[in-house]
Amino acid sequence: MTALLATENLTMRFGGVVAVDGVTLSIGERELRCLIGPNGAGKSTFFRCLTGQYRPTSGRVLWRGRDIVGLEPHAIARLGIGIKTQVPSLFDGLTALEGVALGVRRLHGEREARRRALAALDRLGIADLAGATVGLLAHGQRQLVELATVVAPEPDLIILDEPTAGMSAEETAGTAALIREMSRDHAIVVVEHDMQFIRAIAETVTVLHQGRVLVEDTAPVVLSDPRVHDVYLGRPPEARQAVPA
Amino acid sequence: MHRRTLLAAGGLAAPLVMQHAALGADPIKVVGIHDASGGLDIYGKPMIACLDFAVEEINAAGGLIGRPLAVTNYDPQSNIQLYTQFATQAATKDKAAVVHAGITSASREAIRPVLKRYNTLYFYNTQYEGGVCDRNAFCTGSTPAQNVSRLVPHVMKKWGKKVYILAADYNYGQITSKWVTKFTRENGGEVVGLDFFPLDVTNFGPAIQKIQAAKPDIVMSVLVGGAHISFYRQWAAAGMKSRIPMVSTTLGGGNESLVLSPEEGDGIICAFSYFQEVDTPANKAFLAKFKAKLGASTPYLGGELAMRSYVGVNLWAEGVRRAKSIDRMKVIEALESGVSFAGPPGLTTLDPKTHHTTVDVFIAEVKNKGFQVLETFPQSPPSDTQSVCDLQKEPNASKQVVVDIKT
Amino acid sequence: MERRRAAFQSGLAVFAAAVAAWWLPQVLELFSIINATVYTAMAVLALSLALVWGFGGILCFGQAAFFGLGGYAYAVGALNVGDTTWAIPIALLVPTLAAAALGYVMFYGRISDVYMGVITLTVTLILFNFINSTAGEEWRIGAAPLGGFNGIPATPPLNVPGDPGTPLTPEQIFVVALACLAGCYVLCKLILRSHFGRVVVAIRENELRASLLGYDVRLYKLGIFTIGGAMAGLAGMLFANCVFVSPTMFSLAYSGQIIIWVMIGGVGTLFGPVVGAMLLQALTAWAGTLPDINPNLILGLVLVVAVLAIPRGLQPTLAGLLRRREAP
Amino acid sequence: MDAILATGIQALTGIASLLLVSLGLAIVFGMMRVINLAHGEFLMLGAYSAILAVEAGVNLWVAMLVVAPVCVGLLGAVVERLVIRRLYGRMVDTMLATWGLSLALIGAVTMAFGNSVAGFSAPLGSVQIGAYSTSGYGLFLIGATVVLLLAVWMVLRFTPVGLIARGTMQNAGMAAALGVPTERVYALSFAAGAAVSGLAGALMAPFSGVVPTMGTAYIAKCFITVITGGAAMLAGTATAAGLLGSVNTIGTFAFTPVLGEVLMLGVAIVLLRLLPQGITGRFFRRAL
Repeated sequence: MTALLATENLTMRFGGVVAVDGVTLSIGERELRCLIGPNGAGKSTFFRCLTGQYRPTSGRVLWRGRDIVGLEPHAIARLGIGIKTQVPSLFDGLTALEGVALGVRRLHGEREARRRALAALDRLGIADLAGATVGLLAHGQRQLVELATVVAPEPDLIILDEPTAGMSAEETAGTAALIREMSRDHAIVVVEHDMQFIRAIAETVTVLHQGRVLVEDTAPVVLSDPRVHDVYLGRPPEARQAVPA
Repeated sequence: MHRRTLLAAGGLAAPLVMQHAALGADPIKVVGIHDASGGLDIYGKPMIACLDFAVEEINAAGGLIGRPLAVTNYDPQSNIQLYTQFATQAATKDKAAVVHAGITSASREAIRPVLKRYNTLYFYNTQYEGGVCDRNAFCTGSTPAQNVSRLVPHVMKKWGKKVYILAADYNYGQITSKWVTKFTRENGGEVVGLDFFPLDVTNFGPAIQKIQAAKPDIVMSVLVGGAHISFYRQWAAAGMKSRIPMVSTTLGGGNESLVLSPEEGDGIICAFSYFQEVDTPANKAFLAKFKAKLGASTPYLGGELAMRSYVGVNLWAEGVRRAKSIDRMKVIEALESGVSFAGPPGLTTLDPKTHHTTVDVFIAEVKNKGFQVLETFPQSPPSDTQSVCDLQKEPNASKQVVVDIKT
Repeated sequence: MERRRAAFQSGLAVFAAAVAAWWLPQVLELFSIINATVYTAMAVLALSLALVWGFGGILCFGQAAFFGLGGYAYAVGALNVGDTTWAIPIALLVPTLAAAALGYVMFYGRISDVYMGVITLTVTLILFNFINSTAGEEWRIGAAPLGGFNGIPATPPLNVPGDPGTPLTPEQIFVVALACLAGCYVLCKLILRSHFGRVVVAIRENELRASLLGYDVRLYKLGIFTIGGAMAGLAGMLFANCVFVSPTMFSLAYSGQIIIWVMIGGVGTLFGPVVGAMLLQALTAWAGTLPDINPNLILGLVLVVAVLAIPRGLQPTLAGLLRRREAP
Repeated sequence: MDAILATGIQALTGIASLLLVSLGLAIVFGMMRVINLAHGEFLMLGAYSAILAVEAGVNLWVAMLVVAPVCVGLLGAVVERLVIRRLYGRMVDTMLATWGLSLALIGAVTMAFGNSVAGFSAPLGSVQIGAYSTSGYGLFLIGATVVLLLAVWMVLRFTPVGLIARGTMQNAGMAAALGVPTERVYALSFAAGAAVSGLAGALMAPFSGVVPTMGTAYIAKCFITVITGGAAMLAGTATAAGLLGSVNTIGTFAFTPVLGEVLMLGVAIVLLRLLPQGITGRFFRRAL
């Protein structure tokens, strides 16, 4: 069964610095994958290689077996990938409903797009913000509107870059529940470094360290792996042996 | 140049000067359109002064057919598009009996069709490249057959056979350089270089370089406007003044001889149908009265541009007196019956067939900020236009015939 | 609610144009009619920038390039084709293709905004310098001499379609100009309510988010830029019928002027720039009549004060006031 | 041989004048990122202040090298205080405010001095190069430009004032945190840029006719030069002026002055298309 999305030793070099060093992973249909690692582990660079914002130095990115390296971001999005960037990226001058409907409008008529947009806002519990101008909303609300914008067109895969950044503990928990519920009908890749959030989602986790995959296993295993703790605390992981599961 | 066009989009600069004579009857409307600002103000200001002076003289002598003249001057600020708007205003709003307008040939060609469409009599009072054949228009300035035809042999006799031409890049410069080429060849000379410059060019370094490479005997300048004055300045600064002599069909038309220092200007030879230094009693008397009236602000009447405006108004006045009316067609027919005016530049006679003038032509040399007349050619006819235009045979002609020579 | 408000505004615009077209020719004499036609043509040009800059987010310093191309294409077409009605499509086609070509080079060349301003400025300057140097005999297209600095004064005006013999009178040309202005206004309203228009506005709001939703940002920018170019060409054609085409149409002054009008009229609106265009042209004309005050001084000071006082322009500030009163 | 030498000098003069007029903008736009559309009028005012000084009896060289930069520098400081200071960071508003300022300055000068072409003839007579004679002033202009470029470079590179100015422009917040009076630094930098423009205007006066609208001929060329130059303001502007200046001169010699201009602008567009960040976006990245 070909993976929905797979990378084959994906590498990204900026001058001398190797941000992503030969990462190979694959994500199935409707799989929920977390990608974690300390700051500077290459998570965001990897994310931008997937979305086409960066063109990788070498390696391949396969979407259902087809290599999509070099495609423009909008072409990659049209394949059915919803993308939420690290810095909230919204249409501040439009209302929430208009912004969300815009994504859907590419695939459906005017009326259908509005209906689906309202449904998406409702599912995220922010239907009341439909008429509000996005630019005036609070940070947490903006994150939810962006999630709605990404989900509304019902993409096959959703990639989220630090969705809980700047959220309160209670909002983070809420978002985790939402993502678990969304993963029923979308594949999701979440790039995060917030441990509580990962524990709440409890699916497969890939740990990146200095641009390479350090560990890839279920959440409980990864979270108890001392090398992961070392990496987060800044000690070199090689010092220890891999602790058997 | 560019910034002045800011007004073009709606520029409606009102008349600068509104003059009424004391006489009872309602005044005859005379409209003048000349650039009083921008790069062409060096020609416009003296022309406006002479036009007003002529009107005052006529009013002082009782006006025309018992009615005073009221002159309105518009300033198109060296912007061609304002010319058409003011010509339309003169014709449709002011209902002018006559319009004296235009300095560059570009402005003339812009308003000639407009004034014809609105049946308003048009006088173009300055030297130009010749060939205009239009029943509604009277061109009182000299044409190449009168000035260039005498200027080229004169300087070639003095300085040599090889001529390098620098010309302003619009219809006047293009066509006049053709005439210079024609007369140079006819006198056994050769044109060794020909460069055109847009009106706002001020850096002539490379051009001076090219001229030196071509090693001509004579440099002919057909440059126009304020910006081009820097050519004469850079030519002198490059020390070329003493090495290659210069002749010009346009220098002196404005106040160039005043603005340039003697080192930059002296020795340049020009030909016009009038110089302030022409010593005839009529000219002396005119200058005295002119200075008496304007005092300190009397402009220097270099070449013929300003004087032709004075003569143009008087020729038109003669037409009105003879026609005893200001109706356009009557005045045209009166003017076509052979009108002449003995003025400061000598006798000016209107040629019925081409609406051009037979005039005395003078060749003069710039001498410390003034001119010294060298040669005089009395009563030279506008033979170039006569050869291509006969308004008696084709009365509703309205075109400009360009001399064609194989360059 | 949105659809009703837009329909009302369009209806109002068409009604206003109809009244002006019927009433003004009877009241004003010929000279003012021609000036009013110039004002209207320049308003269409301002509208084209309002669309491209206000809604497309593309600050283009070169609308004058398409304005000039439209004028010259009309003049050359009219002189070569007997019936000037066929010169109209030519006058629209040339600037549209030029805008598409320039747009392609800029948007697909990843040029940043500041440089886009400079490139559009440079292209306009190139066209000005080039056209200014075509005075020679050899510069002619068919029967139409380009005329360089002289421009093409003998451009035949629009004639009654199908009947080359009878040119339109200045009053009729004024009505045509008003119809074009109203038509362009309604067209802009329709575009902005269409899906295409919404995406263009979304791109102005956030280019990255729009591309991550699958929209090819370059294509939409190219689209709105080309429509703006065509509209500027139309303004050029109207201008050729009330003044005449000359290199000054490509001058910096025109590009700069309309930016001032859209800025003072209100970036991000359509009605503001049109009103701004009319008001400021009247102000420039009035300033020209003052005996010893140079109009540039007044216009310059007005602009400096406006920028300092009204950051987002006249109309939104007024609209803002209105909305504040309406709000509960 | 001397033809080539003379043409070379002509090219150098062309490059020097382009660099001279763009230098002030390199400081104001290159370093401060302030889009000053009144830059052309600062040049014009430099020329006028020199002429007025000469007419008032001041020695020509003092007028050009001292009076002009001081006057325009002061004007720059006033303009910065009244207008520019409120608009830092707002690019479009700065553009429009300085455009308005440019119109106002042209209007004011036209009212004060009228439209006729003032100016004085170039000093230093002519110089003989083989069969060619060219104006000595052209050579002086080349020398003056090189000296001015070095002076600005040294001030920015080696003096504490220069360091503070560059630091403030790159990160005003941090500079303020370090106790730098950023308001005053901005004012001084803008005034310095204006002074350099004034000096350039005065030096160019003998070459080109001095009219109120002379600035419009330079404004586009200066912006294109500074932008084509790219990030490193002095090295970038210098290389761009060298490239564009020579293209213009070659074009003028090979064809006509107009085509020389069109060629230069065309090369600038191609450059911007290939190097969106300007020449120094790719080469000489470290240079100032």
